[in-house]
Amino acid sequence: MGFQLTSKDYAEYIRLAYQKIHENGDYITSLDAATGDGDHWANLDSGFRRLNEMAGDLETMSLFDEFRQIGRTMMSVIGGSSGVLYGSAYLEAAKILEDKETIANRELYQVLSAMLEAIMSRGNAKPGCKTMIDSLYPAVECYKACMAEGVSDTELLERVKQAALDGAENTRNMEAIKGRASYQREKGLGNLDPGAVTMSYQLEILLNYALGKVER
Amino acid sequence: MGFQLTSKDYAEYIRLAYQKIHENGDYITSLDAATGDGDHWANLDSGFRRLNEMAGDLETMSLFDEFRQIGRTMMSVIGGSSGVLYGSAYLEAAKILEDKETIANRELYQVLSAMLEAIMSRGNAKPGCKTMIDSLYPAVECYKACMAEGVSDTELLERVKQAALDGAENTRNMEAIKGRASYQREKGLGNLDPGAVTMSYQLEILLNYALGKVER
Amino acid sequence: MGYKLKKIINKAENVVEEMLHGMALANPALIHSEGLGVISRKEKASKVGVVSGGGSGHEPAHAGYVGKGMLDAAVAGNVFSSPDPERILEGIHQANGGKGILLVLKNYSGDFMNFTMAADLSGMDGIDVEHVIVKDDVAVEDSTYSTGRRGIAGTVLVHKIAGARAEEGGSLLEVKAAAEKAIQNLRSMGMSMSACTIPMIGKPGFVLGEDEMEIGMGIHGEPGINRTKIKSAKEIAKILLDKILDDYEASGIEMKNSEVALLVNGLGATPLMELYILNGEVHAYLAEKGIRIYKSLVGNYMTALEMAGCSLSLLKLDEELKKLLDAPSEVPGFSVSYGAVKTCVK
Amino acid sequence: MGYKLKKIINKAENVVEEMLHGMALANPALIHSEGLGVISRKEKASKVGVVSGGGSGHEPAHAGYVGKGMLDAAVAGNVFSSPDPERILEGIHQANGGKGILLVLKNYSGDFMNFTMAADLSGMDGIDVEHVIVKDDVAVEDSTYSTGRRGIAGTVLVHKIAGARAEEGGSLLEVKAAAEKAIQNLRSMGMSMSACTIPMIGKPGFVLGEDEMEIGMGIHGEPGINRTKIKSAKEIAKILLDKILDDYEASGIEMKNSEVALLVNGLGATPLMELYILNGEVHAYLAEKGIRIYKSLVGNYMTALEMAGCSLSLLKLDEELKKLLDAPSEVPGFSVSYGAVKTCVK
Ligand SMILES: Nc1ncnc2c1ncn2[C@@H]1O[C@H](COP(=O)(O)OP(=O)(O)O)[C@@H](O)[C@H]1O
Ligand SMILES: Nc1ncnc2c1ncn2[C@@H]1O[C@H](COP(=O)(O)OP(=O)(O)O)[C@@H](O)[C@H]1O
Ligand SMILES: [Mg+2]
Ligand SMILES: [Mg+2]
Ligand SMILES: [Mg+2]
Ligand SMILES: [Mg+2]
Repeated sequence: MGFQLTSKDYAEYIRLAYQKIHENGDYITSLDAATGDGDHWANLDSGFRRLNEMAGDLETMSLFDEFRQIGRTMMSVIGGSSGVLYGSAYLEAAKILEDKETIANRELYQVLSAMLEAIMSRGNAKPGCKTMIDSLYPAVECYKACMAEGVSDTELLERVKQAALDGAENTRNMEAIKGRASYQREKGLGNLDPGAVTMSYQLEILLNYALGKVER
Repeated sequence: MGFQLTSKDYAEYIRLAYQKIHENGDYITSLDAATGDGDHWANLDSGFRRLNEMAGDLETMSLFDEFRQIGRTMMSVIGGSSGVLYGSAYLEAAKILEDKETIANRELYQVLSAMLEAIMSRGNAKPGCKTMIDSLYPAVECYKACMAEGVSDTELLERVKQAALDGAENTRNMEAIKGRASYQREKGLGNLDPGAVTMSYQLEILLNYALGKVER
Repeated sequence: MGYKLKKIINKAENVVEEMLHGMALANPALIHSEGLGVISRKEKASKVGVVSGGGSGHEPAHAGYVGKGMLDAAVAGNVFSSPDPERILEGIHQANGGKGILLVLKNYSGDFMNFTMAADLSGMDGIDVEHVIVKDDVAVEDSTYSTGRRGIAGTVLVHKIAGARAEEGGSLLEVKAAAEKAIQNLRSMGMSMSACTIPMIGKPGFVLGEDEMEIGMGIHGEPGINRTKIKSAKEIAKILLDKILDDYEASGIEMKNSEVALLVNGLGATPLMELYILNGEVHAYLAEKGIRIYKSLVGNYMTALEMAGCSLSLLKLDEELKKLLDAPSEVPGFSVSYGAVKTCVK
Repeated sequence: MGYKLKKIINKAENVVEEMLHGMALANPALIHSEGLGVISRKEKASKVGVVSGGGSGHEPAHAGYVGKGMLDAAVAGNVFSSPDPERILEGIHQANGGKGILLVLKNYSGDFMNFTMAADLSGMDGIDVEHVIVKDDVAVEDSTYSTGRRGIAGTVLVHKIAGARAEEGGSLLEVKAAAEKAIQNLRSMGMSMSACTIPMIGKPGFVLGEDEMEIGMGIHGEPGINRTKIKSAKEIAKILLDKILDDYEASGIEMKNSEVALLVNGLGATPLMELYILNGEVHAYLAEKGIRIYKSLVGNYMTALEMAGCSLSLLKLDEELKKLLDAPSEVPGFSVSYGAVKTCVK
């Protein structure tokens, strides 16, 4: 009972996340075209493409180095707002993983919390501003609750995944506040936030991957 | 028998010429639009409008001063190519009229010859290049011939006027050479040259005016 | 797509790097950090380094202001998109003379996040980094890419002030204070008459009617205050200046009898002829208001690709700002009607 | 009509005077002879006066080149139309330092007639006037407004050379000889991607298809050599340079291993970004041909209102021309990537 993700597992996750993101190009682009400047998928996809190419190297690194490398790469290849936000997230999360060989239940929580904190402090946004935070924040909150309740790893991972997906879905009725004009706030109404959706993709793939690793 | 044009007569001629030019705006503009840049009438009309305003002053001057004034005004108000050509013409013709009180038969010939010469030397064009010269040159040639034949002033003035008008008409079948691109030379074919037409207007009005002054 | 766009380019994805390459070739005093979007001074100085940057498409901003007396490095992102922290770190590195670095940002969220991230990272390397944020555009309170006011052409004057203060040996905090003073006294506003096309996107970002202009539009085509029929130069001067002057008043800055630097900025496709006509109207209107123009700069200082339109910026001057504005500078972009006539006169 | 045009103007008939007025306001070293279309240096010098001019709409040409080390006066006609002799006389008068006047003309029949008429008239006033005619455009042999080749952006380099020679005290014939040498060694060619609108006319002078460019078009929209689909920066550089280099060869001027000044000129609406990309391609292509670029100038030097497009000019240099090119100058328009970086460095 429990899961242990190595740096090799994380590299594998990156490959799977790239596939998922890459397959949803038109959809994500249309979301950003509706509420932003339309480049979110192109940005993210090029970042993950690069990571996918590097995956062979990544799996040979320590988790600490791997996360730092992912962070630097996302920062510079994704670019724009989401690049620096993901970059900050990974560089912050790396600190948790110094000297760690694997990511188990507890570390995964710390990693996701650290990412959330980094994103919130870098971008100065809160839950409810219709951003990627609106997928990650409920996931982290759910994680915390599950740990307090002491549910099984499998149930925890399933519930956290669902929270991330629901969180993205809930951006539909939010007004955009960050990175958008006030007069355009209503513009987002009825549309999902692209950054929240791609965040939920990554969490979905990661949590599914962890689910596959849970020893029963 | 004979005519004598004073500076007052010449000012009166200017008024009449302005009327004639002013009335033919659309026609002349369409000619220049077909073969040039479309501004010939606007240029010439503004020059003559100014002269028309100045006519009261002009009629008080000596012929010499009057021609110099007309030349300077045409030069600066008409502008473009035709302004400087008419300016040169009048400044050159003024020299003939130094110390003259009137323009009679002989002086009129000298004035027109001087104008022709000035225009040809300033613009470096010859008869047959589809320019204003093609109205003035045949008029001057005809004048010379009439003087050699010794015809009456009335007949002379009538024949010179006709030569000017025919000359303008003959530009229809000429290729434009001056002030136009070689590849545009044929462009003029079938069209009258606007500068030749407005030159013929001026000569027509001037010679008609002189005809009215012939003492029988 | 590619070069079927009506632009003199090769591949749309390479425009920024190729531009910076061509720029360094034209300016032997500058170097281009290949692949990293950075233009910096070849001759390094032991002084505070002033670094600016942002999305490309605003040329001559920002690289055109690199040189003696202004910026030490400029960092270029893709067209209308913030440079990433890696590039900004390269800019900081190139500008580092051991006395600290001032980052001059325009207030766009992407720029803010990327520049402050780079500042955090270089803090770890032991480099002192401070930043100032220019928010000179009085048109709108929040915008497509900004929380709070946008930074636009007036930023160039901040480059000049900060660069001059650094050149004369000011400490990091002194340079920052000079920049802050300029920012406090700076107001701008623009208008646009046509759209522009980001090479990678290949079609215009918006459409304006044949006889329309948009007041207050941003330098990325972000919406402004309102669209109106095209107006005369005189009316345009009045609309933009009234809003700017009201804003000074709202901030409690008295403008009557003051002296200002004026920047009449073209957005790219507007001929100098029109900018000079506008300059004449601005002079007349400010004279009416009792405001003296100490210096006017007229030209393309911060563009939006091939957008037609303009912006006006005023910088209220005191003796210190005047002196810094007048200090010599040697940069490619800061010159039309100014560098040459005034700054270069020794 | 009037200002319903999409231009920042007041009345179309006043654009030239209002522009010159606004320009003099921005440049305290210049004065504007009101109503006469002339911009001249405030500080008069006892030296040969260099005067240029022509139709307006080519800003910063010609008034932007008035100042120490270049022109003493520039005479502006209406948009795309020669100034009249009265105005040119005013220019000659303003530039007259008692040592004679050199008129630098571009080869258009209107300019030729008006400038030579003015020269004749001022000859009567006892002023020595010489003229040179720039015909740098290798595109076409005759054109809408010229018998023989047109004069285009390379003219700016002639201003620089003649101005520098006059500034260093050359006699009228020496200044003329320097200008002639520059003209002999100068070749240019351009291309256009969009039309422009003369304010008084109010509609574009021609139409180019959505994906078309015209090679060899003149700076008044005069037809060039051919229309083609839009090409890459690399191809454009090659097309223009090949024709220029062929022309040098046809005149028996050996270019291999020579040094040149390069002018990458924008026609008005083409962003600096594109000009720099083109500059990179020109450098690469000339390097292939064994031609060394001594100096490159990139920017809007001689425009055609808001036309999109560019021209390239090469000036083959010898030691004298290099020295004159490098001589200091203080003018509003001759600076982007040059005046500032090179000329102003003392
Ligand atoms: N300040 C912020 N905090 C958190 N997330 C943000 C912030 N600003 C933008 N985002 C997220 O980034 C997404 C857009 O990313 P992207 O399109 O790649 O960058 P850009 O906005 O620079 O074009 C948004 O959908 C939103 O989820
Ligand atoms: N070199 C020349 N010699 C004589 N007449 C000329 C010459 N060039 C042009 N013209 C005349 O000028 C007329 C055009 O005048 P206008 O339209 O006013 O000037 P521009 O050609 O400068 O626009 C032509 O129709 C022609 O008759
Ligand atoms: Mg986006
Ligand atoms: Mg973006
Ligand atoms: Mg005409
Ligand atoms: Mg004309």
